[in-house]
Amino acid sequence: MARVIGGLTTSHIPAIGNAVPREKELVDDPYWKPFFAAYPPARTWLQKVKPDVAVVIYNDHGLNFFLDNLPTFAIGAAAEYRNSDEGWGIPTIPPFQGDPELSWHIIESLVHDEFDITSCQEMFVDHGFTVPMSLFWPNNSYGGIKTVPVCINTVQHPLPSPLRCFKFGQAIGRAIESYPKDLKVVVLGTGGMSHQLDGERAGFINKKFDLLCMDKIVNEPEVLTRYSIHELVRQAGAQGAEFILWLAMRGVLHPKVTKIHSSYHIAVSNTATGLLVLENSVA
Amino acid sequence: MARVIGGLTTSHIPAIGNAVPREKELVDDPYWKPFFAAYPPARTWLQKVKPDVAVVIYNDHGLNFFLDNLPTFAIGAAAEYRNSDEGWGIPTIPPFQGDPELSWHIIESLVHDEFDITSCQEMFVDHGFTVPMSLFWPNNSYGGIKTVPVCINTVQHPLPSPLRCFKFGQAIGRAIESYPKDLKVVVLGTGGMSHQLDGERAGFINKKFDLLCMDKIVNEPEVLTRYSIHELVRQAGAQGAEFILWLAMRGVLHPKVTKIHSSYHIAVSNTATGLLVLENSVA
Amino acid sequence: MSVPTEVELPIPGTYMFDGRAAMKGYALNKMCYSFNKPENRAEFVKDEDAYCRKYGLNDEQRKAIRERNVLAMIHAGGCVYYLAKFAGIFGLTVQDIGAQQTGMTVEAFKEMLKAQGE
Amino acid sequence: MSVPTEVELPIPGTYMFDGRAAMKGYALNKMCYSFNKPENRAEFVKDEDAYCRKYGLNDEQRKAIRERNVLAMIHAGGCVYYLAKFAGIFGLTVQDIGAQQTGMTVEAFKEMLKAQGE
Ligand SMILES: [Fe+3]
Ligand SMILES: [Fe+3]
Repeated sequence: MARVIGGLTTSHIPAIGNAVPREKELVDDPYWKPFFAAYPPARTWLQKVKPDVAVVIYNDHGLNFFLDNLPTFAIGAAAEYRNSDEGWGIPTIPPFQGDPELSWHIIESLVHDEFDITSCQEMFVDHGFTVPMSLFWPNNSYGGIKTVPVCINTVQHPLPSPLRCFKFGQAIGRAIESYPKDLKVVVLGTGGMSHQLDGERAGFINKKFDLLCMDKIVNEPEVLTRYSIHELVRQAGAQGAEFILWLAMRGVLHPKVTKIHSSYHIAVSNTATGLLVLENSVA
Repeated sequence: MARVIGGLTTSHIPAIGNAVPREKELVDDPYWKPFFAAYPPARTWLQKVKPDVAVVIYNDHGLNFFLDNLPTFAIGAAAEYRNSDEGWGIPTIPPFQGDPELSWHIIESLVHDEFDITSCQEMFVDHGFTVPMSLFWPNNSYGGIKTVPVCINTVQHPLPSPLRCFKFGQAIGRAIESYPKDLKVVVLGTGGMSHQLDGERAGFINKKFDLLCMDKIVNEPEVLTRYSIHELVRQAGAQGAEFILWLAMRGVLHPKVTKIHSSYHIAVSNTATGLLVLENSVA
Repeated sequence: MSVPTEVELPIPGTYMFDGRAAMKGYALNKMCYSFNKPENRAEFVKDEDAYCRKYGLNDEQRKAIRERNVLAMIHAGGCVYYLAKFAGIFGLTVQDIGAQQTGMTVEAFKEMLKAQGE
Repeated sequence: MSVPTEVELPIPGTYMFDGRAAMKGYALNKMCYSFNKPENRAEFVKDEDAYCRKYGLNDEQRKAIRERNVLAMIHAGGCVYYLAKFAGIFGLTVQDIGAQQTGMTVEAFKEMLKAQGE
């Protein structure tokens, strides 16, 4: 049977995407050093556990989905995923391998569990997906990893609640662990932490709330699922609502996990960045 | 507050769409007579109750949605909806008026109630939507009626279960009846009854099962929500699974309803046709 | 599936268009979906080979299209909702394709439909 | 809403891109979404007026675009995820538009961000 071995979180902002190819040179840059210095332990863990599949829970920022057909929960079911120009000439990187069979297993299980999924047999993945993959598998070394993109709406309200996203993650976890192939799966929750791009409150960051989130998500995630979206926006900023992606990731994991590594840093571009490596307890 | 005054069901097959403009001449045709003769009582009821809005629960047959972005539950939120060529030069008819404010109220309420909606601010409606509107408002006299298209996936398995569709309807009912404007709303459930277009079983019709459905849906719909999709396909044919649209319609209505009119006929084109007019009991 | 469902016995003569079929038939269904637009239907009619190549149909799908064989299209992953748009190009109705798939004449197929009402 | 939620007090300086905003801003957001394609960005740069007309922007939206005024775009129904693609045409980063919206210099805005880490 497939096993979820752990989960990772990371910010995914485009500024990081631009920096990633220059990591070797930027690792000593005062601005970037505290950011990049946090990643080697996560990569070491990945090299140790050797996952076969990454389920990537992210949000699309207006590349693949528009308001004419905007899903709450969308799951990719393609053999391959590509990135594309997002409006500012983002470079294209090698394609990501899909696992359509696993995708369909997850979609079937979720619809059975009363989640109303949008399935995508062709889709572009944006920086919400690609930046984390490039960060965890440096120099685009993700070629051997199959991926399942899971996209949650954070563009247009109503967003799904923190509780619904957590339950969604739990259902994905059940789906994966009932898949008959012997696969090791990691789950990525991307985006966050507190940040806000628009309005007179642009630039808002809430360190206290972020640290609470990073602490509670480890073994008391239910505390965080009690927030409404409105309260989450108040505490974490308009785009900090991306934290629902972390909660979905956490739902996929077992009730008790071990924190292998964490890091928090203010600021890269307009955002507080948070990195977590959580390992599933053996069942 | 808005009130759901009742619900209607009807088949929606393209053959009917072709016949509708020629109704006057076909009403005496031996093939069409039993079909068209059933509709005047439904129209009389509509003229009596004078609805302001029609919530139309239908399925898209590959006009607006493709497999690259295929939602389970999609709700229109546009000011206007148009039909379009569906591949065989279907004539375009006057546009349908939307009610985006009501649409958004419904979408917000549904997401709050843990339904994972796809919202569509621009969409084409196909024969699943247009044929029923033309049947109930002859000569395209639907100009004064605002509409909310609600599209359920019947194209690709997994389809949402009969039970999930019924609950979805119940949640739509709660949403409508919490809308602060004083509107009279009818709900249409389109498609069905038993039919099958593909495979060696093409042409399959199951009168006994259809009559059971038409009977039980009035005041014992929970009996029908116990079917799995697989069993529904077995009993009603591959496209007879469109009956989930009727169950969603029924969910919108109150627990007890009065049957005003019903009719069942075999066959138009490849399908058994079923017409129902159900009136909500006053709360 | 997280909760096992009932044993799903096959339904004779019936094909579920599910993920397995959808993966297999993607190119074919995408081509048929394109027939929503009259200009695409015209382009297909003008040069069927070129149009099928453009959508990357495999040999099985190409053969089924060439032979207007609906059952073969379904075996190749076709979904009837999209295939109906292909059939429309040739003016074929759902009764024509029903007759083809059941090996009946169209008249016999219509009689069979009607007889189910008795 | 079928179940009443908590009273949602406004969050100062923060705009929820919800149905109300989305209805208002559809044309503007659709235009900005089109900027995913380089050829559309080029077409916009070549004749801004014609491009805005093509997407049916209203006067308020047209003015906000003309003045590169992000807050005005948001008031006109713009969603920042799409607007970012507009800003990209002029090489503006999220820090540039953050500074613009808060009335700071870009340097001061960056300092403010950093200071929240102390
Ligand atoms: Fe983001
Ligand atoms: Fe249909």
